[in-house]
Amino acid sequence: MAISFKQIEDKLKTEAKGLLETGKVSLVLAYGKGYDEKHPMPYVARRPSDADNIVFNEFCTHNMARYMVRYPAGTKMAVAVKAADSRAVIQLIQEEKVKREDLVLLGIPAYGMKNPKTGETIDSKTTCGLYNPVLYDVLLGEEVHGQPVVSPYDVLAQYEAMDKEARFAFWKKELDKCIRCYACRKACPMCYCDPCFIDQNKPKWGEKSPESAGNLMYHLTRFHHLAGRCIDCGECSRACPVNIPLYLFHKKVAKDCEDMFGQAAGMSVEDKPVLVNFRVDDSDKILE
Amino acid sequence: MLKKTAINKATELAAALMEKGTLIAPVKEDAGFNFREISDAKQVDLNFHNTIISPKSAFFPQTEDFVRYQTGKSILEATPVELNIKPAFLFGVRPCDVKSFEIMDIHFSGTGLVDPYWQKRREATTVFGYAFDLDKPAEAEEFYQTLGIGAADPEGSDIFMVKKDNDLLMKAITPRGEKLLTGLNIPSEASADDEKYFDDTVAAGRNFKTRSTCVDARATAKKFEDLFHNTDFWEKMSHACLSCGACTFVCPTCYCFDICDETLFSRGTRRRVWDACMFTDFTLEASGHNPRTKVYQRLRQKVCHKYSYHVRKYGVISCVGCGRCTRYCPVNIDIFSIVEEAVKA
Amino acid sequence: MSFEPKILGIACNWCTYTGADLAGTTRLQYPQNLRVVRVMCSSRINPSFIFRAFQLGADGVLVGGCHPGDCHYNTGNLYARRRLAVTKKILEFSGMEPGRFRVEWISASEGNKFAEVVTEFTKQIKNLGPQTQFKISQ
Amino acid sequence: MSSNNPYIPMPVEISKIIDEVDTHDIKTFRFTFLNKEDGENFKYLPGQFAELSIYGKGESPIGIASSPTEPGYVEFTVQRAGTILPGLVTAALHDMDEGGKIGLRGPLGHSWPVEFLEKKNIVVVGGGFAFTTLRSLINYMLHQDNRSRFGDITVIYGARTPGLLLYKDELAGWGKRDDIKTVITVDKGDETWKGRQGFVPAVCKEVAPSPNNTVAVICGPPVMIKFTLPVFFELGFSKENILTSLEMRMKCGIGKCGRCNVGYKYVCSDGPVFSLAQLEELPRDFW
Repeated sequence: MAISFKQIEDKLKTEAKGLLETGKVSLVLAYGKGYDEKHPMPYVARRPSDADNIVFNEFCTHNMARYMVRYPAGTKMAVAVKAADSRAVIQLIQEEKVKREDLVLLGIPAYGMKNPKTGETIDSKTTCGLYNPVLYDVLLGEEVHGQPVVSPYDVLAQYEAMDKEARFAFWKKELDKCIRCYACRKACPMCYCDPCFIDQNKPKWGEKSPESAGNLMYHLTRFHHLAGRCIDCGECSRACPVNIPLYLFHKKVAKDCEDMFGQAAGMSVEDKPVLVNFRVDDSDKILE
Repeated sequence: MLKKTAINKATELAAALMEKGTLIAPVKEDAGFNFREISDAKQVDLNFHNTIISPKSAFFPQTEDFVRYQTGKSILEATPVELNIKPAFLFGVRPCDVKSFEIMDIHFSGTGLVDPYWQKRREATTVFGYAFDLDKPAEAEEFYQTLGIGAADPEGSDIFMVKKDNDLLMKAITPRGEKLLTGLNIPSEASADDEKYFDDTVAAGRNFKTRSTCVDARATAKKFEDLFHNTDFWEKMSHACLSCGACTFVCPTCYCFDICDETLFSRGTRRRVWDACMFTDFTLEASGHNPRTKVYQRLRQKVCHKYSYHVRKYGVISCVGCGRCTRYCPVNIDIFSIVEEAVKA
Repeated sequence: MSFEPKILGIACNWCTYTGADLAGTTRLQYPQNLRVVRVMCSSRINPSFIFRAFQLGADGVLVGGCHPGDCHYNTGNLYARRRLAVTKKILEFSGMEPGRFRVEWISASEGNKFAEVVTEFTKQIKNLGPQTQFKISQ
Repeated sequence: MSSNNPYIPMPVEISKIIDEVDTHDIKTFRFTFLNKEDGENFKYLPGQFAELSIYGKGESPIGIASSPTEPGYVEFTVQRAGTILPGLVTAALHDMDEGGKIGLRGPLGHSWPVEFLEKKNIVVVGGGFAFTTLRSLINYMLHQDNRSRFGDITVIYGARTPGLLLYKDELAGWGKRDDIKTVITVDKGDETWKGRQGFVPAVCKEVAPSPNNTVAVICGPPVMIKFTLPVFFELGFSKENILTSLEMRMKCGIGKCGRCNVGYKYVCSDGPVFSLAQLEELPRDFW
């Protein structure tokens, strides 16, 4: 069964229009036209007539959960969410950045999404590999079943198998490319600190110039800050103008957190993020 | 003077240039091409469309050391970092990027106090322009035609290169280029046929199609001035914007920088680092006052700076239509579409 | 000259730091490679401290806290346990030798244990040699 | 700044520190140049600023508070700053003692247009600790060589509390002179305060001189400027005769780093002094 993007787009338009007309929400976060078909853009519909501008196709990869924290608390909004995006919403609810009752989640079941820059199909290698949103109010389409279920962590095997020197060399090479445009943190739905630790000047955690030392500090700390929170949407890597595979490190940390604490990020609104939680019977083995 | 060399002999040409000074040329990296200082002539790779980071970094590197100091010691012991600039060759710059150097010259060395770093590097560097491949259509992001820049404009280059089948035609445009080209014995003399091909390419380049809209610098500047207070317009344009610095860092005409002191234990360096007007703390004053807290204000600043303020201050639009900002924008914001909308509005 | 590592110790005020005091007052011998920084609780340790310590040239980092259940603030070290476990994994995946970072629970009465841990850890770091991966070269 | 590189500061020494206010977070620093020729080349007029530079901390643009009529030194009145991000330079400066050495780049920007002010009456309006460059201007105009070049001088100066008034001795001195009218106001007085109470815009409305051949020179926190400019406009001052000084985050101070860009102007190199007429040409991107 192939996904009908057109059908999703139509439903998205109808839902958005209805929600805006009834005043149930004041804005709908979805996708709109970009400069060409292959490059749609995140879009905010505020009036019922705006709903006609909504598009959805296989290039609509952006995580709309990123934009929720931009609006004042209490803003009623509808958000178009794909699988990973819905996990981001759940995670933000857990972190009390948004309230469930303020949101209408328009769930989009989809696979075969494509990276607008490279045209490659996005699969479990760079994202969490789920097809259906975890949480939604309206499902635009039918749940996807029968697609191969692949662990999002499979891609890590070759990096875990590297010896530590090779792995260090790999990360050094990758992180040295960083130009510190901060597209990764700005594209990330979970990065909402203001100011970000790297912009603080007292203490000054790391160098601002794009050289090895500052880059390592910025990225390692960012990986840590996203531990147990990263929902593996892969937006950081797609946003990166110099193609640093940040998703690999995020996946590794997510996998370790899942192994150690038995909970994946953004799967249930009842959960607490693993690093602001503990169990008395956590094993000391995790420190070994 | 027109000379030619086989493209597969570009390595020899590179080696010859490296003997005369520093060579900066496109290098293939895993994310794409970038201008790099060449250490091995084989690295030079002309099979590129355009680079990720613009060649402005050859004159205005992302970090530039000003002073080395020691904390706890007197300021008198701080030592300015001397610019040790050798003759350099910037090889394979696309015509739109060459144009960006002229725009940046006005800002850095043409008005007010002269920026010694930019000026000295500029003076020491011979620029080899390189025409776009006219057999292939322009990429969707590009719009240099809008700004009156051809795909094979030799102006601004010291030596301009055009690809002809498997040959590279090289023409000296300035006396400096003439002198260099005379002294190089790698390329051979070109035939009259080649001359014609070169001139035809330049002419064809002027009509080469990219995205295009009617942009008159003065009129556009005025248009944006009038649009400044149209918050609806700017909010509409910016609702996708993430406020990252990708567009400004890849841009050939963005010049904003930060001056920061980086200290490790007691030793430190005062250096300038590229900064971006898209960052939240760009205009955050120590008092806590920040005139541009909202995303739309920052995007407006960027677009208006290029298309309005710069025209009023320096007389030219500070954009060359290379399309990098659009290509590397994580959310596909397209400055051309914004300009188009504004002209229509 | 033999390699004398620089080891950063971050010790919680109530247990490990007092344990270190006890080791001192009971005149237990242990290597002098450890520079101890006192914090109020192991959960006060920002993982960036550890990354930064390695960048500034530490050859090893030893974190000491109260035994789980004994935290002066009841639950601080239970949070720290999770957080530092993640730090360890991140260091490992970035390619740093895993032996350079260690967390130990040492109570105020365990002067002996403190001396033993420091001795053993120092020996281990000596075997690993100088840490060069993260260190910022000047 | 160094002669061949505008980014390199000149070394100066703190020769005097004056604690200005009762909250002890505003001090006036007097600097003398360590290289004699730097001092000789440092020619400035009231209203210009300079970058105070402390290696390891950074640079801060601060208005020059001394008058060029006081040769041999320059003074800056500096508040310990920082709300969202701490101000490293001002904090380091406040922790320094006399004899400390720092760097200075300047003079930068445009001054109050003293030639334009000649033969005119002048009303100087200051608020809070932005009074510094106005003090420079007043002392410049009051100097015996210059006083005759200017008409009547009225000073309206407001601070939040009496303790926060800067240059208390000088204020008292001006109050005794008959060639300058001084009006001091505080937002809220205390038991010893016998002067005026009220916000600067309201006081201006009350005591401002006739707009005839008069120029208003206004400097203060953004919110004060915002409300004071229209007052003078309503009083009949022409837009060309209302002058103010903008503040904006700066780094290079010489119009290169792009940070203080407002419209087609750079506040550092094209300003910081603007007339209301000029301001109205700029997009409202500075408040």
